[in-house]
Amino acid sequence: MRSAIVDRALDAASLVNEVARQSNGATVLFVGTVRDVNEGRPVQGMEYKAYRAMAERELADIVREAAIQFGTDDIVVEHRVGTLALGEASVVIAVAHPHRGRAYDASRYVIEQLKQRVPIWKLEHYADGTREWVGAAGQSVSEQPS
Amino acid sequence: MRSAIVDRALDAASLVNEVARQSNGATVLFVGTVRDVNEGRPVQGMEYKAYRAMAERELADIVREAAIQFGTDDIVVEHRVGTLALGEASVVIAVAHPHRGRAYDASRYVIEQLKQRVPIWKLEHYADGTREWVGAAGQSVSEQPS
Amino acid sequence: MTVTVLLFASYADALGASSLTVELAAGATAGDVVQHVRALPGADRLPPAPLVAVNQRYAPATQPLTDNDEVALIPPVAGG
Amino acid sequence: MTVTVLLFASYADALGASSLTVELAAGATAGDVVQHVRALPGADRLPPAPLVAVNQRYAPATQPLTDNDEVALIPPVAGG
Repeated sequence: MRSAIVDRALDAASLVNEVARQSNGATVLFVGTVRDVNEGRPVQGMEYKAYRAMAERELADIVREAAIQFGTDDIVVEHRVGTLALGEASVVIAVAHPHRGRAYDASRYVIEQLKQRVPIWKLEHYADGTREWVGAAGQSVSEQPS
Repeated sequence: MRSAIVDRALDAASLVNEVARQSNGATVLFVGTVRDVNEGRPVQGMEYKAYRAMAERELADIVREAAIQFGTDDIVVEHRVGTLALGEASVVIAVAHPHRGRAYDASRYVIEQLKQRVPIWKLEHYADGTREWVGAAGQSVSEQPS
Repeated sequence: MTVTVLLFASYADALGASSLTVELAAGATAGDVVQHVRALPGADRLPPAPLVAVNQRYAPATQPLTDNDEVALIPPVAGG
Repeated sequence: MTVTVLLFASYADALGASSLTVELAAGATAGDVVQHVRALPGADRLPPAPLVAVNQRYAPATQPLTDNDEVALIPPVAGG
Protein backbone atom coordinates (compact mmCIF):
# COMPACT_ATOMS: atom_id res chain seq x y z
CA MET A 1 0.00 0.00 0.00
CA ARG A 2 1.20 3.48 -0.84
CA SER A 3 -0.07 7.03 -1.07
CA ALA A 4 1.48 10.24 -2.31
CA ILE A 5 0.89 13.87 -3.17
CA VAL A 6 2.74 14.53 -6.42
CA ASP A 7 3.56 17.45 -8.73
CA ARG A 8 3.55 15.53 -12.01
CA ALA A 9 1.07 13.93 -14.37
CA LEU A 10 -0.51 10.76 -12.98
CA ASP A 11 -0.06 7.42 -14.71
CA ALA A 12 -3.09 5.24 -14.01
CA ALA A 13 -1.66 2.19 -15.78
CA SER A 14 1.40 2.09 -13.54
CA LEU A 15 -0.80 2.14 -10.44
CA VAL A 16 -2.85 -0.74 -11.81
CA ASN A 17 0.38 -2.69 -12.31
CA GLU A 18 1.51 -1.81 -8.81
CA VAL A 19 -1.47 -3.55 -7.18
CA ALA A 20 -1.47 -6.58 -9.49
CA ARG A 21 -1.00 -9.94 -7.79
CA GLN A 22 -2.02 -13.44 -8.84
CA SER A 23 -4.12 -13.91 -5.72
CA ASN A 24 -6.31 -10.95 -6.72
CA GLY A 25 -9.28 -11.56 -8.98
CA ALA A 26 -10.49 -7.97 -9.16
CA THR A 27 -8.88 -4.60 -9.71
CA VAL A 28 -10.84 -1.35 -9.42
CA LEU A 29 -9.31 1.87 -10.65
CA PHE A 30 -10.77 5.29 -9.95
CA VAL A 31 -9.57 8.31 -11.90
CA GLY A 32 -10.80 11.80 -11.05
CA THR A 33 -10.36 14.29 -13.88
CA VAL A 34 -10.84 18.03 -14.35
CA ARG A 35 -14.28 18.68 -15.81
CA ASP A 36 -15.11 21.42 -18.28
CA VAL A 37 -18.15 22.54 -16.27
CA ASN A 38 -18.79 22.90 -12.54
CA GLU A 39 -22.23 23.82 -11.25
CA GLY A 40 -23.13 25.21 -14.63
CA ARG A 41 -20.05 27.40 -15.06
CA PRO A 42 -17.61 26.67 -17.89
CA VAL A 43 -14.19 25.79 -16.48
CA GLN A 44 -10.86 26.25 -18.26
CA GLY A 45 -8.46 24.72 -15.78
CA MET A 46 -7.81 23.98 -12.17
CA GLU A 47 -5.13 24.69 -9.62
CA TYR A 48 -4.76 22.22 -6.76
CA LYS A 49 -3.03 23.25 -3.55
CA ALA A 50 -2.35 21.03 -0.56
CA TYR A 51 -1.26 21.40 3.04
CA ARG A 52 1.23 18.86 1.99
CA ALA A 53 2.57 17.35 5.21
CA MET A 54 -0.93 16.91 6.58
CA ALA A 55 -2.41 15.75 3.26
CA GLU A 56 0.19 13.01 3.02
CA ARG A 57 -0.52 11.95 6.58
CA GLU A 58 -4.32 11.88 6.15
CA LEU A 59 -4.04 10.02 2.86
CA ALA A 60 -1.76 7.42 4.44
CA ASP A 61 -4.26 7.04 7.31
CA ILE A 62 -7.15 6.54 4.89
CA VAL A 63 -5.29 3.88 2.93
CA ARG A 64 -4.37 2.08 6.14
CA GLU A 65 -7.98 2.20 7.32
CA ALA A 66 -9.20 0.81 3.98
CA ALA A 67 -6.61 -1.97 4.09
CA ILE A 68 -7.81 -3.08 7.53
CA GLN A 69 -11.52 -2.62 6.85
CA PHE A 70 -11.58 -4.35 3.45
CA GLY A 71 -8.77 -6.84 3.83
CA THR A 72 -6.20 -5.98 1.20
CA ASP A 73 -2.81 -4.28 1.21
CA ASP A 74 -3.00 -3.73 -2.54
CA ILE A 75 -4.12 -0.10 -2.45
CA VAL A 76 -2.25 2.77 -4.07
CA VAL A 77 -3.36 6.40 -4.25
CA GLU A 78 -1.78 9.43 -5.85
CA HIS A 79 -3.19 12.96 -5.76
CA ARG A 80 -1.71 15.57 -8.01
CA VAL A 81 -1.23 19.24 -7.08
CA GLY A 82 -0.37 22.24 -9.25
CA THR A 83 -2.06 23.51 -12.40
CA LEU A 84 -4.09 20.99 -14.38
CA ALA A 85 -5.69 21.27 -17.79
CA LEU A 86 -9.18 20.02 -18.62
CA GLY A 87 -9.35 16.25 -18.76
CA GLU A 88 -6.16 15.75 -16.76
CA ALA A 89 -6.25 13.36 -13.80
CA SER A 90 -6.17 14.92 -10.34
CA VAL A 91 -6.44 11.67 -8.38
CA VAL A 92 -5.90 7.99 -9.13
CA ILE A 93 -6.85 5.16 -6.79
CA ALA A 94 -6.00 1.55 -7.60
CA VAL A 95 -7.28 -1.30 -5.44
CA ALA A 96 -6.91 -5.03 -6.02
CA HIS A 97 -8.55 -7.76 -3.97
CA PRO A 98 -9.32 -11.46 -4.33
CA HIS A 99 -13.03 -10.52 -4.60
CA ARG A 100 -14.69 -7.72 -6.51
CA GLY A 101 -17.18 -6.50 -3.88
CA ARG A 102 -14.46 -5.50 -1.48
CA ALA A 103 -12.32 -4.00 -4.24
CA TYR A 104 -15.18 -1.65 -5.16
CA ASP A 105 -15.95 -0.86 -1.53
CA ALA A 106 -12.34 -0.09 -0.65
CA SER A 107 -11.99 2.16 -3.70
CA ARG A 108 -15.16 4.02 -2.77
CA TYR A 109 -14.05 4.37 0.84
CA VAL A 110 -10.76 5.95 -0.17
CA ILE A 111 -12.28 8.56 -2.50
CA GLU A 112 -15.09 9.48 -0.10
CA GLN A 113 -12.74 9.87 2.84
CA LEU A 114 -10.23 11.74 0.71
CA LYS A 115 -12.89 14.27 -0.26
CA GLN A 116 -13.92 14.75 3.36
CA ARG A 117 -10.60 14.86 5.15
CA VAL A 118 -7.53 15.48 3.03
CA PRO A 119 -6.49 19.16 3.11
CA ILE A 120 -6.42 19.91 -0.59
CA TRP A 121 -8.12 22.88 -2.24
CA LYS A 122 -8.83 23.76 -5.80
CA LEU A 123 -8.94 27.10 -7.49
CA GLU A 124 -11.18 26.88 -10.51
CA HIS A 125 -10.26 28.98 -13.52
CA TYR A 126 -13.47 29.92 -15.29
CA ALA A 127 -13.89 30.67 -18.96
CA ASP A 128 -14.89 34.25 -18.10
CA GLY A 129 -11.45 34.87 -16.58
CA THR A 130 -12.42 34.73 -12.90
CA ARG A 131 -11.12 32.22 -10.38
CA GLU A 132 -12.70 30.80 -7.28
CA TRP A 133 -11.78 28.39 -4.51
CA VAL A 134 -14.15 25.45 -4.79
CA GLY A 135 -16.27 24.76 -1.73
CA ALA A 136 -15.55 28.12 -0.15
CA ALA A 137 -19.14 29.15 -0.93
CA GLY A 138 -20.38 32.09 1.12
CA GLN A 139 -16.93 32.97 2.40
CA SER A 140 -15.39 32.63 -1.03
CA VAL A 141 -12.75 35.00 -2.25
CA SER A 142 -13.18 35.65 -5.94
CA GLU A 143 -9.98 36.55 -7.67
CA GLN A 144 -9.34 38.39 -10.87
CA PRO A 145 -6.85 36.65 -13.14
CA SER A 146 -3.34 37.92 -12.56
CA MET B 1 -20.89 2.73 -25.60
CA ARG B 2 -19.50 -0.54 -26.86
CA SER B 3 -19.22 -4.18 -25.83
CA ALA B 4 -17.40 -7.13 -27.33
CA ILE B 5 -16.35 -10.72 -26.84
CA VAL B 6 -12.74 -10.96 -28.01
CA ASP B 7 -10.06 -13.61 -28.55
CA ARG B 8 -7.04 -11.47 -27.71
CA ALA B 9 -5.40 -9.93 -24.66
CA LEU B 10 -7.36 -7.04 -23.16
CA ASP B 11 -5.89 -3.55 -22.98
CA ALA B 12 -7.39 -1.72 -20.01
CA ALA B 13 -5.65 1.57 -20.79
CA SER B 14 -7.21 1.79 -24.24
CA LEU B 15 -10.69 1.30 -22.75
CA VAL B 16 -10.04 4.08 -20.26
CA ASN B 17 -9.07 6.35 -23.15
CA GLU B 18 -12.16 5.32 -25.05
CA VAL B 19 -14.53 6.64 -22.36
CA ALA B 20 -12.57 9.84 -21.65
CA ARG B 21 -14.43 13.08 -22.24
CA GLN B 22 -13.97 16.54 -20.76
CA SER B 23 -17.48 16.58 -19.34
CA ASN B 24 -16.68 13.51 -17.20
CA GLY B 25 -15.14 14.00 -13.78
CA ALA B 26 -14.86 10.34 -12.82
CA THR B 27 -13.69 7.18 -14.53
CA VAL B 28 -14.07 3.76 -12.93
CA LEU B 29 -12.26 0.79 -14.41
CA PHE B 30 -12.92 -2.79 -13.38
CA VAL B 31 -10.49 -5.53 -14.38
CA GLY B 32 -11.24 -9.17 -13.63
CA THR B 33 -8.17 -11.40 -13.65
CA VAL B 34 -7.48 -15.12 -13.39
CA ARG B 35 -6.71 -15.98 -9.77
CA ASP B 36 -4.23 -18.59 -8.64
CA VAL B 37 -6.71 -20.15 -6.21
CA ASN B 38 -10.44 -20.83 -6.39
CA GLU B 39 -12.33 -22.16 -3.39
CA GLY B 40 -9.08 -23.36 -1.91
CA ARG B 41 -7.82 -25.24 -4.99
CA PRO B 42 -4.63 -24.07 -6.70
CA VAL B 43 -5.38 -22.98 -10.27
CA GLN B 44 -2.92 -23.01 -13.17
CA GLY B 45 -4.99 -21.42 -15.91
CA MET B 46 -8.45 -20.89 -17.25
CA GLU B 47 -10.30 -21.54 -20.47
CA TYR B 48 -13.26 -19.26 -21.24
CA LYS B 49 -15.93 -20.37 -23.68
CA ALA B 50 -18.92 -18.33 -24.80
CA TYR B 51 -22.17 -18.85 -26.64
CA ARG B 52 -20.87 -16.01 -28.65
CA ALA B 53 -23.88 -14.63 -30.52
CA MET B 54 -25.96 -14.61 -27.35
CA ALA B 55 -23.14 -13.36 -25.13
CA GLU B 56 -22.62 -10.38 -27.43
CA ARG B 57 -26.32 -9.64 -27.39
CA GLU B 58 -26.67 -9.90 -23.59
CA LEU B 59 -23.59 -7.79 -23.03
CA ALA B 60 -24.91 -5.11 -25.38
CA ASP B 61 -28.24 -5.18 -23.52
CA ILE B 62 -26.51 -4.77 -20.16
CA VAL B 63 -24.47 -1.82 -21.37
CA ARG B 64 -27.58 -0.18 -22.80
CA GLU B 65 -29.45 -0.73 -19.52
CA ALA B 66 -26.58 0.79 -17.54
CA ALA B 67 -26.41 3.78 -19.87
CA ILE B 68 -30.11 4.51 -19.35
CA GLN B 69 -30.16 3.77 -15.63
CA PHE B 70 -27.03 5.73 -14.71
CA GLY B 71 -27.06 8.43 -17.34
CA THR B 72 -23.88 8.01 -19.35
CA ASP B 73 -23.04 6.64 -22.79
CA ASP B 74 -19.39 6.34 -21.85
CA ILE B 75 -19.36 2.63 -21.05
CA VAL B 76 -17.12 0.08 -22.75
CA VAL B 77 -16.84 -3.62 -21.90
CA GLU B 78 -14.68 -6.37 -23.34
CA HIS B 79 -14.74 -10.00 -22.25
CA ARG B 80 -12.00 -12.30 -23.43
CA VAL B 81 -12.48 -15.95 -24.38
CA GLY B 82 -9.92 -18.69 -24.98
CA THR B 83 -7.09 -19.89 -22.77
CA LEU B 84 -5.79 -17.42 -20.18
CA ALA B 85 -2.77 -17.60 -17.91
CA LEU B 86 -2.80 -16.63 -14.25
CA GLY B 87 -3.03 -12.88 -13.75
CA GLU B 88 -4.37 -12.23 -17.26
CA ALA B 89 -7.49 -10.10 -17.61
CA SER B 90 -10.72 -11.89 -18.54
CA VAL B 91 -12.97 -8.83 -18.44
CA VAL B 92 -12.46 -5.08 -18.52
CA ILE B 93 -15.21 -2.52 -17.87
CA ALA B 94 -14.57 1.20 -18.26
CA VAL B 95 -17.21 3.75 -17.24
CA ALA B 96 -16.92 7.52 -17.21
CA HIS B 97 -19.50 9.92 -15.82
CA PRO B 98 -19.66 13.55 -14.74
CA HIS B 99 -20.07 12.31 -11.13
CA ARG B 100 -18.29 9.52 -9.30
CA GLY B 101 -21.25 7.88 -7.54
CA ARG B 102 -22.94 6.96 -10.77
CA ALA B 103 -19.67 5.89 -12.38
CA TYR B 104 -19.13 3.35 -9.58
CA ASP B 105 -22.76 2.22 -9.65
CA ALA B 106 -22.80 1.73 -13.41
CA SER B 107 -19.54 -0.25 -13.28
CA ARG B 108 -20.93 -2.46 -10.54
CA TYR B 109 -24.19 -2.97 -12.42
CA VAL B 110 -22.37 -4.15 -15.53
CA ILE B 111 -20.18 -6.71 -13.75
CA GLU B 112 -23.01 -8.08 -11.58
CA GLN B 113 -25.37 -8.46 -14.53
CA LEU B 114 -22.60 -9.92 -16.67
CA LYS B 115 -21.97 -12.60 -14.07
CA GLN B 116 -25.66 -13.44 -13.86
CA ARG B 117 -26.72 -13.38 -17.48
CA VAL B 118 -23.96 -13.54 -20.07
CA PRO B 119 -23.51 -17.10 -21.37
CA ILE B 120 -19.82 -17.59 -20.73
CA TRP B 121 -18.28 -20.56 -18.96
CA LYS B 122 -14.88 -21.23 -17.58
CA LEU B 123 -12.95 -24.45 -17.38
CA GLU B 124 -10.49 -24.22 -14.54
CA HIS B 125 -7.17 -26.00 -14.97
CA TYR B 126 -6.02 -27.10 -11.54
CA ALA B 127 -2.46 -27.61 -10.41
CA ASP B 128 -3.17 -31.33 -9.91
CA GLY B 129 -3.90 -31.73 -13.63
CA THR B 130 -7.70 -31.95 -13.44
CA ARG B 131 -10.12 -29.51 -15.05
CA GLU B 132 -13.59 -28.47 -14.06
CA TRP B 133 -16.33 -26.21 -15.35
CA VAL B 134 -16.79 -23.49 -12.74
CA GLY B 135 -20.27 -23.23 -11.26
CA ALA B 136 -21.36 -26.63 -12.56
CA ALA B 137 -21.21 -27.91 -8.96
CA GLY B 138 -23.26 -31.03 -8.36
CA GLN B 139 -23.77 -31.68 -12.04
CA SER B 140 -20.14 -30.97 -12.83
CA VAL B 141 -18.19 -33.01 -15.32
CA SER B 142 -14.63 -33.38 -14.18
CA GLU B 143 -12.22 -33.87 -17.01
CA GLN B 144 -8.79 -35.41 -17.15
CA PRO B 145 -6.25 -33.28 -18.95
CA SER B 146 -6.10 -34.16 -22.62
CA MET C 1 -40.26 -28.82 -37.73
CA THR C 2 -36.51 -28.88 -37.30
CA VAL C 3 -34.61 -27.02 -34.60
CA THR C 4 -30.92 -26.77 -33.82
CA VAL C 5 -30.05 -27.51 -30.19
CA LEU C 6 -26.83 -26.03 -28.82
CA LEU C 7 -25.03 -27.46 -25.79
CA PHE C 8 -22.20 -25.82 -23.88
CA ALA C 9 -19.61 -26.52 -21.21
CA SER C 10 -20.64 -29.29 -18.80
CA TYR C 11 -23.80 -30.05 -20.82
CA ALA C 12 -21.80 -30.56 -24.00
CA ASP C 13 -19.42 -32.84 -22.10
CA ALA C 14 -22.31 -34.82 -20.61
CA LEU C 15 -23.90 -35.50 -23.99
CA GLY C 16 -20.71 -35.72 -26.01
CA ALA C 17 -21.97 -33.13 -28.51
CA SER C 18 -22.11 -29.36 -28.81
CA SER C 19 -24.93 -29.27 -31.33
CA LEU C 20 -27.89 -31.50 -32.23
CA THR C 21 -30.50 -31.31 -34.97
CA VAL C 22 -33.89 -32.34 -33.64
CA GLU C 23 -37.25 -32.98 -35.35
CA LEU C 24 -40.30 -31.90 -33.39
CA ALA C 25 -44.07 -31.94 -33.95
CA ALA C 26 -45.77 -28.67 -34.85
CA GLY C 27 -46.63 -26.66 -31.73
CA ALA C 28 -43.61 -27.91 -29.76
CA THR C 29 -42.20 -25.66 -27.02
CA ALA C 30 -38.76 -24.97 -25.56
CA GLY C 31 -39.72 -27.35 -22.74
CA ASP C 32 -40.29 -30.13 -25.27
CA VAL C 33 -36.72 -29.72 -26.46
CA VAL C 34 -35.51 -30.08 -22.90
CA GLN C 35 -37.53 -33.29 -22.47
CA HIS C 36 -36.15 -34.61 -25.72
CA VAL C 37 -32.56 -33.90 -24.76
CA ARG C 38 -33.03 -35.29 -21.27
CA ALA C 39 -33.97 -38.65 -22.77
CA LEU C 40 -30.59 -38.92 -24.53
CA PRO C 41 -27.70 -41.02 -23.17
CA GLY C 42 -25.59 -39.01 -20.68
CA ALA C 43 -28.34 -36.49 -20.01
CA ASP C 44 -28.87 -37.77 -16.49
CA ARG C 45 -26.08 -35.36 -15.57
CA LEU C 46 -28.22 -32.38 -16.63
CA PRO C 47 -30.50 -30.69 -14.08
CA PRO C 48 -34.28 -31.31 -14.44
CA ALA C 49 -34.97 -27.79 -15.66
CA PRO C 50 -31.93 -26.18 -17.28
CA LEU C 51 -32.10 -22.59 -18.48
CA VAL C 52 -33.08 -22.33 -22.12
CA ALA C 53 -32.49 -19.67 -24.76
CA VAL C 54 -34.38 -19.48 -28.03
CA ASN C 55 -32.68 -17.55 -30.81
CA GLN C 56 -30.15 -16.10 -28.34
CA ARG C 57 -32.71 -14.90 -25.80
CA TYR C 58 -33.56 -16.52 -22.48
CA ALA C 59 -37.00 -18.10 -22.84
CA PRO C 60 -39.55 -19.88 -20.64
CA ALA C 61 -40.27 -23.59 -21.11
CA THR C 62 -43.69 -22.67 -22.48
CA GLN C 63 -42.29 -20.70 -25.41
CA PRO C 64 -43.59 -22.09 -28.73
CA LEU C 65 -40.97 -22.84 -31.35
CA THR C 66 -40.94 -22.38 -35.09
CA ASP C 67 -39.01 -24.14 -37.81
CA ASN C 68 -35.23 -23.49 -37.80
CA ASP C 69 -35.19 -22.00 -34.31
CA GLU C 70 -31.90 -22.15 -32.41
CA VAL C 71 -32.50 -23.58 -28.95
CA ALA C 72 -29.64 -23.49 -26.44
CA LEU C 73 -29.43 -25.23 -23.08
CA ILE C 74 -27.53 -22.84 -20.82
CA PRO C 75 -25.46 -24.26 -17.94
CA PRO C 76 -24.86 -22.01 -14.91
CA VAL C 77 -22.89 -19.10 -16.35
CA ALA C 78 -19.47 -18.18 -14.98
CA GLY C 79 -18.22 -15.18 -16.89
CA GLY C 80 -16.23 -12.29 -15.45
CA MET D 1 4.99 30.53 23.65
CA THR D 2 5.32 30.90 19.91
CA VAL D 3 3.23 29.03 17.38
CA THR D 4 3.23 29.05 13.60
CA VAL D 5 -0.20 29.60 12.06
CA LEU D 6 -0.75 28.30 8.53
CA LEU D 7 -3.46 29.67 6.26
CA PHE D 8 -4.61 28.14 2.99
CA ALA D 9 -6.74 28.86 -0.05
CA SER D 10 -9.58 31.33 0.66
CA TYR D 11 -8.31 31.95 4.21
CA ALA D 12 -4.85 32.88 2.95
CA ASP D 13 -6.45 35.20 0.38
CA ALA D 14 -8.66 36.80 3.04
CA LEU D 15 -5.75 37.60 5.36
CA GLY D 16 -3.17 38.23 2.66
CA ALA D 17 -0.73 35.76 4.23
CA SER D 18 -0.12 32.03 4.16
CA SER D 19 1.78 31.89 7.43
CA LEU D 20 1.88 33.91 10.66
CA THR D 21 4.01 33.68 13.76
CA VAL D 22 1.93 34.30 16.86
CA GLU D 23 2.87 34.79 20.52
CA LEU D 24 0.46 33.29 23.03
CA ALA D 25 0.24 33.04 26.80
CA ALA D 26 1.08 29.71 28.41
CA GLY D 27 -1.97 27.41 28.47
CA ALA D 28 -3.36 28.76 25.21
CA THR D 29 -5.54 26.44 23.11
CA ALA D 30 -6.22 25.94 19.41
CA GLY D 31 -9.38 28.00 19.93
CA ASP D 32 -7.29 30.92 21.21
CA VAL D 33 -5.37 30.91 17.94
CA VAL D 34 -8.65 31.09 16.04
CA GLN D 35 -9.77 34.08 18.15
CA HIS D 36 -6.42 35.76 17.57
CA VAL D 37 -6.59 35.30 13.81
CA ARG D 38 -10.23 36.36 13.64
CA ALA D 39 -9.28 39.74 15.11
CA LEU D 40 -6.90 40.46 12.21
CA PRO D 41 -7.86 42.67 9.25
CA GLY D 42 -9.64 40.68 6.54
CA ALA D 43 -10.63 37.89 8.90
CA ASP D 44 -14.30 38.84 8.75
CA ARG D 45 -14.40 36.60 5.68
CA LEU D 46 -13.52 33.56 7.79
CA PRO D 47 -16.29 31.47 9.36
CA PRO D 48 -16.77 31.79 13.16
CA ALA D 49 -15.38 28.32 13.85
CA PRO D 50 -13.03 27.12 11.12
CA LEU D 51 -11.56 23.61 11.27
CA VAL D 52 -8.18 23.54 12.96
CA ALA D 53 -5.24 21.17 12.76
CA VAL D 54 -2.42 21.05 15.27
CA ASN D 55 0.81 19.50 14.04
CA GLN D 56 -0.95 18.09 10.95
CA ARG D 57 -3.84 16.48 12.83
CA TYR D 58 -7.39 17.76 13.08
CA ALA D 59 -7.87 19.07 16.63
CA PRO D 60 -10.71 20.43 18.80
CA ALA D 61 -10.72 24.10 19.85
CA THR D 62 -10.00 22.97 23.40
CA GLN D 63 -6.68 21.37 22.51
CA PRO D 64 -3.83 22.88 24.57
CA LEU D 65 -0.80 24.07 22.62
CA THR D 66 2.87 23.90 23.32
CA ASP D 67 5.75 26.02 22.13
CA ASN D 68 6.54 25.71 18.40
CA ASP D 69 3.30 23.97 17.53
CA GLU D 70 2.11 24.26 13.95
CA VAL D 71 -1.53 25.37 13.93
CA ALA D 72 -3.39 25.34 10.61
CA LEU D 73 -6.78 26.82 9.81
CA ILE D 74 -8.38 24.45 7.34
CA PRO D 75 -10.91 25.83 4.81
CA PRO D 76 -13.54 23.41 3.43
CA VAL D 77 -11.45 20.80 1.60
CA ALA D 78 -12.01 20.11 -2.07
CA GLY D 79 -9.60 17.38 -3.13
CA GLY D 80 -10.34 14.59 -5.55
